[in-house]
Order: sequence, then C-alpha cells, then structure tokens
Amino acid sequence: MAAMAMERGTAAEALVGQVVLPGDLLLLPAHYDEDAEGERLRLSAGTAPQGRLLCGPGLRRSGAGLLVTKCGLLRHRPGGGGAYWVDSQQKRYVPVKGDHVIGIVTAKAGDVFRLDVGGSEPASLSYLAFEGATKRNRPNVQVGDLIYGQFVVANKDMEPEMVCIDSSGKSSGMGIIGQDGFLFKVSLGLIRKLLAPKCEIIQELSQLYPFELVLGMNGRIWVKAKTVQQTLIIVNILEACEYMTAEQRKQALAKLSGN
Amino acid sequence: MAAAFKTVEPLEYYRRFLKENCRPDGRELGEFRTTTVNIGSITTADGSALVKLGNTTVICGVKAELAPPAVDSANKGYIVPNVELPSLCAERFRSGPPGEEAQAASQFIADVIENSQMIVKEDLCIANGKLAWVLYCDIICLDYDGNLLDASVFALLAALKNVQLPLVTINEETGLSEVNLKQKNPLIIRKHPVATSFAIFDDTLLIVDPTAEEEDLATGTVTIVTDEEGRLCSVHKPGGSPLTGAKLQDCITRAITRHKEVKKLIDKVIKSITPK
Amino acid sequence: MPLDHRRLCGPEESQPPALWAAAAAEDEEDEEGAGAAPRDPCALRPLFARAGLLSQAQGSAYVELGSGTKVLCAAWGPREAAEPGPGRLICEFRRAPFAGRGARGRPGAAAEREAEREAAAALREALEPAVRLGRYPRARLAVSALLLQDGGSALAAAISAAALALADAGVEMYDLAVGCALCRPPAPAASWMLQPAEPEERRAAARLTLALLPALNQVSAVLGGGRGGPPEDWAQALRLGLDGCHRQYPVLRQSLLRAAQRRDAAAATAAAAAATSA
Amino acid sequence: MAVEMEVADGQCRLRPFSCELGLLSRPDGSAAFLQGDTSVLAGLYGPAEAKISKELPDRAALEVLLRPKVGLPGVLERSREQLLRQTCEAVLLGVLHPRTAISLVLQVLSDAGSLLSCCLNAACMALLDAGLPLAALFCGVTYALQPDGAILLDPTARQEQEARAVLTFAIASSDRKVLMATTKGSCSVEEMQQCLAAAQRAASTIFQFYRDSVRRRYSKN
Amino acid sequence: MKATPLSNCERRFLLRAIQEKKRLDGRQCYDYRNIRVSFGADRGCCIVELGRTRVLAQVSCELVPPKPSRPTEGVLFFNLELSPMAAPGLEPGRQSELLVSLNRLLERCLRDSKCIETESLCVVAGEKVWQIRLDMHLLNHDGNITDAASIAGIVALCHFRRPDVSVQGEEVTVYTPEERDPVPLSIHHMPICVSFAFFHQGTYLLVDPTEREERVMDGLLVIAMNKHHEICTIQSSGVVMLLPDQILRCSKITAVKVAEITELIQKALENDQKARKEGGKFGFAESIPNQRITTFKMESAAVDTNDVEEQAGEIIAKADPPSEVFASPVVHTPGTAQIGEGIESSWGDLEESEKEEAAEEEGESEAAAFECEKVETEDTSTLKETKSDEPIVLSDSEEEEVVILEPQELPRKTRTQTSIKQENPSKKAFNKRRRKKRTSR
Repeated sequence: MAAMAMERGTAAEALVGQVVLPGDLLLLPAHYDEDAEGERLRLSAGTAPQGRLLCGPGLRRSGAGLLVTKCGLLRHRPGGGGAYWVDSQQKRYVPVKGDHVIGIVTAKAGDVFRLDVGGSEPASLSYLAFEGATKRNRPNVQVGDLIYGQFVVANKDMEPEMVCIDSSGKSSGMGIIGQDGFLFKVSLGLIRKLLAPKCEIIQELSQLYPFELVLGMNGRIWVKAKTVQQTLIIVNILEACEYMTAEQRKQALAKLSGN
Repeated sequence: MAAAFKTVEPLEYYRRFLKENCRPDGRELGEFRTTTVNIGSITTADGSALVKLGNTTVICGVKAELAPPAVDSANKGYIVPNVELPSLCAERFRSGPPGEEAQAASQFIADVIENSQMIVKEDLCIANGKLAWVLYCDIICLDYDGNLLDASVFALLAALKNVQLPLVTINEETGLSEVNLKQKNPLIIRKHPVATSFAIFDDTLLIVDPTAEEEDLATGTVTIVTDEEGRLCSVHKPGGSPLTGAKLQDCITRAITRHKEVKKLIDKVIKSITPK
Repeated sequence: MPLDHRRLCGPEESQPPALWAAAAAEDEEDEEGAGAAPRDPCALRPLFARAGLLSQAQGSAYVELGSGTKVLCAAWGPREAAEPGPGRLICEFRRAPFAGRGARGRPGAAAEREAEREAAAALREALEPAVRLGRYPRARLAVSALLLQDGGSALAAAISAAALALADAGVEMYDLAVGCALCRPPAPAASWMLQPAEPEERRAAARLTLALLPALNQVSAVLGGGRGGPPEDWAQALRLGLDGCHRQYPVLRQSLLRAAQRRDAAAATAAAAAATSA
Repeated sequence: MAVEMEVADGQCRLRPFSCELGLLSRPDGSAAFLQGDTSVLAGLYGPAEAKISKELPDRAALEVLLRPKVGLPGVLERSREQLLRQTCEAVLLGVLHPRTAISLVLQVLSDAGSLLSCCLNAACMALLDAGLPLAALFCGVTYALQPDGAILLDPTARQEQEARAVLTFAIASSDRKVLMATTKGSCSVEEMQQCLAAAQRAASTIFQFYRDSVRRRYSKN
Repeated sequence: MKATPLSNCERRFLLRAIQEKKRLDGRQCYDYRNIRVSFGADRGCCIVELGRTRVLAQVSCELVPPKPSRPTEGVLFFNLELSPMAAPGLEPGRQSELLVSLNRLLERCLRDSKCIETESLCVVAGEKVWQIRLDMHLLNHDGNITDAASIAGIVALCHFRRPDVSVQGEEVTVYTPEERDPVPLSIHHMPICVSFAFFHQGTYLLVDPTEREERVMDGLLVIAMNKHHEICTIQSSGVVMLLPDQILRCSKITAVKVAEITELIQKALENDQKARKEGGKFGFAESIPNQRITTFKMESAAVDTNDVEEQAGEIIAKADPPSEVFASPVVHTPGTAQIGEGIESSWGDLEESEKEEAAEEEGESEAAAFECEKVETEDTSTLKETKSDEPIVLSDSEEEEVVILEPQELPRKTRTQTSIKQENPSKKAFNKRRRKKRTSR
C-alpha cells in the first residue's frame, strides 16, 4: 500500500502554479525526509536549522511529503526553507489570527459587541478596543454598523476576538466604517488577489475616479465614491473580476473610461 | 484502575485488547456473542420471534392483513417491514417518530427482503388483482447493545418462519372471500438470508458482531447478508473507513460460516415446535 | 398528503383476515366467553416480574401476566433539565403494533398517538406520588413503557413495571406503585372481576384501573369508567382492587431484591476478575 | 446492441459526464453533476454556526439532505442520506472545524439510472467547490449485472430494471479502497469482486474528470 | 444556518440608489432580469433561472379516485418547497409563513385561474381520474421567488405529457410511451406572475426585485396575468400604500412583461420539442453553458475491465476458505434455542433443560419460606399467582431466577401451586433464569 501511495506522489516543485486536489501527495526533496516528524516542535523550540519548510493553508504533513487537503493552485515562496500553500476559490471565511476583516455588529452584550464576520460563530469586540476609548468614552456603535478590525484571537477552539487598535493603541485605519458607501461580498480568492501588493485591478480602477475602498480578508468589500453611480460601477467591476481574465477586464475598463 | 483507564481513554483501552487478538468482553475478534432465539412468544401476532445477541434484544412481530394488490402489480402481495428504536432501548433515542438510524434500518431490512427474495411477493397473492396478503413485520429493538442489523434480520427470518396464515378462498358464486381461521398454513420461505456485521477499528482491524461501545469507537461498519447458497443478498457498507477488496472478502468468508450456524439454529428451533 | 414519510407504508387500507371470517370469529368468542364464565372473580393471574434486565437503561423491569400481557419498562434519571423547580417525571407509553388482537396498530396514526398519550398520563399520575421528586431539583426522570402484548390489564401491568424500573434505576422513592385492573362483565348484577383478560375487558360494562402505594397504603391513581353503578358497587370494586394490589406486592418486591443481588454479584465478579488480571 | 458489443470488447463505458461548479450564488459551495441524463445538484453551507443540540465538541457536524424531485423525502432518502453522510465524513477533516455545522443538500434533477453514484459525485464536487479540507476524494460508480452475467458500467434506469443486481461503490482516491458499498438484487461473491475491481478502474477515469474540471475552473487565475 | 445580517450602510445605499432610479445590477426600474428556461430529459421537468434565482419544477401524474364533490374532474396538486440549499436560514420541513403564502399565491394563480382543463383528466367518472402533481423546488434564492416559480410551474405543465389511456367497459388500459404517444394537458392560457416592490411609502417601485431589494422594500404587489391581458390574481403584501392609478400602471407593465415572457416560454418549448422530434440532444446536459470555465464535459469514456475476473479470482483465492467448524445450537425448550457460550447478558439466559433439576431441588428447599410469604394471600383467595423469583439463596455457584409461568407440558415445575391451569402462557420467551458458567470459579 505504501508503495502505491508513493507512486501517486509528485515532486512539489513540479506542481507549483498547477491545480492540486485533496489527497494528492507532494514529495519534497530528500533532505526534508528524515526530520519531517516533530517539525513543529522544533520550530517552536527555536533549535531548528534555517531552511525549515513552512506548510501553509490547504496542506498537511504526511510522512515524508505533504498531503493536499484543499483544491486550488499550489503556491510556493522561496526563501528560508520556502513555503508551500494552496490558493483556493472559497467563499466561506474561517477566522485567522492577524486577519483584517469587516464585521457587521449584530448585538451589544455587556462590555462587548458581537460581530458577524461570516465565520462559523460571531466574533467579540470589546468597547475598549478602539483608539482613545475609555470606560467613560465609549465608541458610538449601533447594531448594523460596519467595523473594520483585526483578529487577536482566532483558532478552531476559541471564540474569535477582534480589536480596532494595533499594539501601540493606535487605530491604524481600523474602527467604524462610515455610514455611507456600500458593502458587498466576493470570493476569498479574489480578496487575496486584490490585497496583493501592486494589484493591477486596484491600480487600474484608481485611474477612473477617486473612491474609498476597504477590503476585508473575509471577502467583504466596502466602497464609497462620490456618487451612487460611481460606487455602483466599482462594485460591478470588482464582482465581475471573479471570472474575468486580465484582458477582458482591461477591455471593460477601457469602455467605462471612454464613456 | 482498569475502569478509570477505560473511561478516560476508551479507544486506547480497546486497542490494548485488540492487540492481543481479543476483546474486553472475552471474545475473539471473529466471535459472535451468544445468540438466542425464541419464537412464537407474542400470541397476538401471526408470527413472532425474540432474538438476543448478547445484550442486544430485538423482537419481531408479524401481522397479516388482507388488501387488494396495487394497480401496477396485480399479482403481488405486500411485505412492510419497519424497524423501531424506541426510547427504552438506549438513552440516545428520543421518543416520537423513527429517527434516521431506525429509518435506515427499515430500508435495509426492506432491501434484504427484496434482494434475497426470501418471500416471493407473488406467493402472497390470493386472487389476481383482487386480494393479497399484507405482511406487516414490525421489528422493535428492546435493548440496544450494538449490531442491530444482524439481530433484526434474524428476528425477521425467525418470525416469518413462525407465521401461520389462515386459508383464504374466494367463493366463486358470491365473489366474496372467505377465511378459514381453523386451517392455517405456514409461509413459503424461499431463502434464508443471514446478516453478519463487522466494525472497523482504526481503519484496519475488523471485529465481528460489535457491541454498542465498539460501534461508538469504530471508524466504520460493514454488513454482509448471504443466503444458503452462499450468494450475496447485500453488501452494505454505509461509508466509514475505506477497505480493500481483500478485506471485504474476509468479511464474506466469515459471513458464510455464520450463515451455517444460524441456519442450523433456526432449523432446530422450528423443528422443536413442529408437532410430530 | 399526510402520509407517514418516516415509516415504510403498505397499502392505504388493509383488513385483518378475521373480518372475512365473521362466522368463525363468533364461535371463537363464544368459546372464550364460556371459558371465562367459571373464573373466580377474585382470582389473580399468574404474575412474572423481573427487574434490571436491560443493559442500556439505568433501571428496567418486565412484567408478564398470565393472560398474556407483556410490558417492558426502562427508566432513566436524573438528567439535567432546563426548567427550574422540582424534578419532573416524564412518562412514555408505547404499544407495539402487534400488541393487540385483530388489526395491526398503526404507529403514528392520530388515534394511536392519542391512546398512548392518555396511558402515559395515567402512568405519570400513578407514579408521581411514589417518587421523591423534591430530591431532584432541575432534573428529569424518565420512564418508558412498551406494551408488547395486550392480554388485558395492560395499564395496571405497566404501572407495576414502571415503578419497578424506577426503583431499579436507584431513584429515591417513598414506595413502589402497584397497579391492578378490574372490570364488570356486561351481564346484569355481575360482580367485579380482578385482572380481566383482553376479551373480558373488551366486553366489559365498566372498567377500573387503580394504583396503590402498598407500604403507605395509599391509592395514587384511579382511572375508570363505563356504565354507571351505585357508589357502593364502585367502593366494592376499589376494595377488591386494593386487595389485588396488596397480593401482588410481594412478588414485585422479590424481583427487585433479586435484581439488587444479581447486580452485587456481578460487581463482585468483575472486581475479582480485575484483581486476577492485575 | 451497442451494449453487447462493448461487453465483447471487454470494455465498459461511462455515459457522457458533465459538471458545473459554483453555479449557485447563495451556498458556500455548489455543483451540478450529470451522468448521461441523470443529474444531481448539490449545495453546501459551512462551516457555519451549529445549533447547540447538533454541535459536536471535537469536529464539525455534517448533515446531508437528499431531496427527491417528486414528493417529500421518505425512508429511502433517509437511508441514502446516511450512506452519503458517512461517506463524506470518512474523507472530511472535520476535526479542523469543531463545533461548527456543515450542511450538504442534494437535489435530484433527473433520475435516469445510477442515481446514487451521481449523488456521490455531486457531493464530492460540492465539497471541493466549498474548499473544505479533505483527506482524499471519493467518487461513485454503479455497475449492473445483466441476466447473462456480464457487467455493465453506469447503467441507465432501464438497464437497472433489467439487471439481476445493481452494485454501487464509493471509491476513495487514496489507494482506490471502498468507502461505501450497497447492493440491490443478489449476486455471487465472484461477481461482486469483479464489479469492485472494475469500479476501481472506472474510478481513475472519474478522478481524472474531477481534476480536469477543477483545472478548467482555475484556468483564469 | 443563519443568514448574514443586512448592514445599515447597505440598507441606506440601496434606498438612496432607488431614489436615484439606480439598481445594483444596472437594470432600470421596470426591467426584468434575464430568464433562462432549460428542460430535463423527462417530460414535465424544467429549471427556470431568473437572474440568479433558480426554480426546479416537475409534473407527475397518477390515477386516483376523484373527489366526491367533483366526480368528473381530475385533481390538481401544487407544492413549492424552499430547499435548504436555496439560502442559509431555510430549514427542511418547516412551513414558514413565507412558504405558506407563496404556496397560496401559486395555487390561486394556477388553480383558480382555471388554466388547466380538469374535465379532460377524467378517465372513468366517479372512479378514476388523473391527479396532476406539480412539485416546485427553490434551488437558489436571489429574490422574487413568486415570479420564478410561476413561470417554472406553467412551463412544466405545458411541457408535461401524461400516458394515454383507453376505457373498455370496466377495463382501463394505460399505455406506455412506446405503445401510444403520451398526451399533453389541455391548457387554456398561461398565467404568469409579475412582482413589484415598493419603497419610500409607495413612491418608488421596482419590477422583479432581487433578494437585497426585497430586504429593504416596504411592500410587494403581485399581479398574475395571461397574454390576453386577463388578470388572474392580484395580491399585495407588506406596507403598500397605493394609488389607484399606480395599480393601473402596474397592470400595464405586467401586460408588457407577460407578453415578453410568454413568447420566451413558447420559443423554449418549441426548441425542445424540435430537438426531441428530430432526435437531437435534449435534457439538462445540453443546457449547461459550455463556454463557462466552471463547466466541464467529458464524452462517454471507456473503462478497461479486461482482467477484472482474474483480479477478482485472485482476491477470492487468497482469502481463507470459510471455516467448517461452527457452534451447534442447543434447544432449551420448544421454541427457544441458542448458539454460543459464555458471555453473560443482563437479560439472563434462557433456561437450559439439564439445569432444571437443580432448580427444582433448590426450589424445593425454599418452598417453605416461599409459602410463608404467600400465606395470607392464599387465605383470601385462590390465588393463582406464582412466585416470580426464588428467594434469596446466595450460593455463589448457582443462583437462579425462576419462572412462574410454566407451560403445561412441564407440570413438574408447578411446584407448590396446585391451581395453575389454563392461563399458562403458551410460550416462555421470558421465562428465564440466570445461568453462570460453573467453570468460571
């Protein structure tokens, strides 16, 4: 049986940029083999030699190699031991520590707000986790408002917790999102693309006219332009990007700026 | 000590036993629990049987009624099996209408009847298009300690073997049916399907006739139903751990042996009540 | 289309064969009637009781009457309940579809459900005074009775069995509850009869089921009805019934003692086995 | 006629397959799967908030609902739901999302034979589309045993009716083991093993189809 | 599954856009979304897509006795289900208020408009008529379920063919499609629902609202009409403050929309009919949009099964042969038998005849004690009751449970009782006694 499993395995490097499916076995260069087990332990112990391989979302350790658990494109980042992960087109968000997301306030309960972030349970956000907030000076937040914040606690076993301040107590762009503008949802894959540094789509859009944009890792986008019409155009273009090639998008944009 | 270990780490506890090729209750991996059958205990039913597999206890009562055959199968009678898991058989079952497990078991029993052709529905027809027998086979689990399917199939078979149907004739002049309650005949049982269930442990080990505890810890189950000719009437593996064809073959082998045991048992018990 | 989609259904309607054998059926009834005539009205039926026989339930009991009535009971408790206040006793009564003579009971049918609900309520009436519910605040105790065969006096048997099951489950109780049924045959001036069989019950002019807490000598439930009679007549019935309860009590007690001994013996064996294996 | 020829070749054929991913806007994952004229639509929500009564402390609670096209779901649907759910559970890495609920709804669009295998394929594609973590893939394969003993792959409704036995397997992509098996009619042990071996062969073709579908879907990224 | 809440900014933005006569998807106020109709391989089966809202409809038929009040008319049955896949928050089997009102509306649109001739569905007056059943399933909810379902319903009814029947005397023959071509239903006209959503106290109205628009609307007006401009149903819900001329305006818009939709439906039906007639391809597989990257097709593929027989043979050959050794049954009493030894069960084992003697003996020794217990009761009546249990003997080797109700065939066990007779139950399912392995200790 083991031999059969090996047969299925393919060298990881050869598949970078290709579609992988759950159950696929990725083989790593031989020198990772011996110490594949206890990987994490050593990582945290800090005794690990440099060049430790990171195994990102959609992948699991399996014997000497990596087992794919999500379908999508295999990505690789060189440097250090390198990192592998799978980029997938998923819609449902699962909170991850450090992610910036847009939440909708669903309730105020005692000292915390409950926020819908699109995950499996509501996130909590303390009254005090806003810049300049004190017991007396509470932020003015209503049910139904949008909040842009960051996860400080997010794992499978605990209730996710958000804050709107960074480690130095500054808002750094987080907090309540304005009352105007519009909120809509796209796939998580598209959000990751939009958040990538120097994203072409955003650059092309910004040449149309000025607008404000907030991108949440949970697939939510808030956008506000000068007029309703302009806001709607941005919304429609971003939604359409889900299935457009760069070529098609450029054509569509050209048509718009022509108008 | 052992009890505490069992409570805290039930799976590890089992593994220790399985490694030694035995189970906490003293059985070997391929060993069934004591199987007891008693037939005819419910006099209000036309046929009945009580089957015990260790603690697991299942009772099947058959009631025969008359109805016109369905329009699209004018020469066939009906067999209507239903499995009930009442709240008294185990704590997790709620009162009220049958839940998923009971319904899945009912469907399984219906499939076994159909697949094995143990009773040919044509045999239940009295007058083509006019009158046929309806056999309601109600299987109730009284004590659920695992392996419901084996016990249910056996109880059904034993109860059907026990059924005595009164003679029904159609009066040619009046066209009405007449029932003679004094003259009773047994059903024609054409095949004797016997089920053998296995639990899969840790994706590899197969243990036969699992208890409720073993079912809980198992990663899957398989049920094989064979008839006296060694044909397969059902290979029922409702998901769970994957198995190879060779492992499945091992299950079938065990099932064939089990069939012989059970067949002998049922023959003997039927013989014991047949007036000589 | 109100079809039961959780059960396999046969044809929409079917009749028991006895319907087509009208003549023969009457004969049979007559025979039964004749057989019942010389019965001593004060006679009790043979009673078999056994407690602690189910492996999964915390407490269980099985009661069988000579007339063919078979009842199995399981009890659980206490379980945590959401609602505050003293403990609650949840009773369930189910009839196996094959329990009755004649047509098969249709589980889930409205009439069937109604009858079962009524019996469950009577069961609760009879048992509640016997259980120390105050000792189980915010908790639920549950008893389920399953009637496997109805040979008459089914509810009375269920009451006895349910009380045994609760006691077997280790629930704190003031007393056991013992059930007894009576009926008055249709014949004029007929006297009440203890523990009627199913045909007697079917023909009866009046019926009565009562539950007694024998040690306390208190009646916990009375359920009866039928063609009226003078109060003295009913008082007589009550006396007869109570007597019946008292006479059944030792047998029930005995079965509980047995169950307890068996459990102790099993525990000892297990301990011994553990000791040897260690 | 055509069937006989295929048998003579020692070959079995799958009907034309098609599949559309993510076709529903509301669910987190969706797929339509077609095998010949048999087609099933699958929609999946989750991992989402679980009802307290259904919550499991150590893994995601998976619920599978099978909706017939005519009438309400009955006992048959319930038993198939159990088969489908336990098959999905065997590959789903539910421990990664404890205390959540995953709900998979399958709607029969057209039953022209081999319905259960089509349900399995649609379910797996919906799991893929939703991006849930899976240890492996599975596919459904149905074989019919004809009265003459020949085996027939992916039978139509009529072929199923004429068959002596119909066997459906769910095959896992890892090592081609059997996840689920269910049979209708009776067959010999040899026949069952033959169908199983043949199903394992057919699985390779179906998994390749899965891969090609997903490749096409990601072709513009 | 909980539905995502609607944020304040979405609500405000949508309402502002409506005031500016702008819609999210770029439509004008009176524009309908794209309608796509696809047919299944079965007759009477279609999927209607209205934008992203999707409804499946299937018509089926069955011969049933007619309703007593209408002995010469067929029976119509309509049912819409909101499948839990259509949106989060829809639970299976729950009759929500929305579902009930939708079903009532469709019923009025399709039944009360008398669009289907029910007389032609009668086979034998008072005995057998066709019951036509229309099942609709909402598969994806993006607003305006009513219109999508009404279109799907009527299309499925038009597409349906029932088997032909003939009546000769009492004999009703139902023909298979091979014997005789199935017959279409006779449909007088096609009522179609058009929904209008109202905002800002009825100032603004939108045709064919999406789900988000429905979430911020004040009220809804549904008008069902056929292409002859006959209104079949009209219904308002929610807070609708309408002026008479607004209703008039809506009905004019409806007439235009209905004409367009009817034409589209007819074209779709014709295309499908043509494909079927000319032996072309039809069914859902044909309606999958090939150009999309989310779809993929594979032609019929061959699977090589050449050596499966050998492979199967090998597996069977390798397996151990079935064991020839197995337990033999022991009959305890007539009707009760057992195989297997050993494991104690709490139900107690059934009696074993050889041990009966032992029970007997012990029983004897206990008889006295037992009788004491019963003395009083036996005084008062001829008690037929027998004891249920043996009294307390805790001999560790043999402890049993006894059984009162002995069958007649074994009179020796009636012990002290003299009166046991006719009531002996005929079986002993529950006569049991505990048996311990003597060998164990």
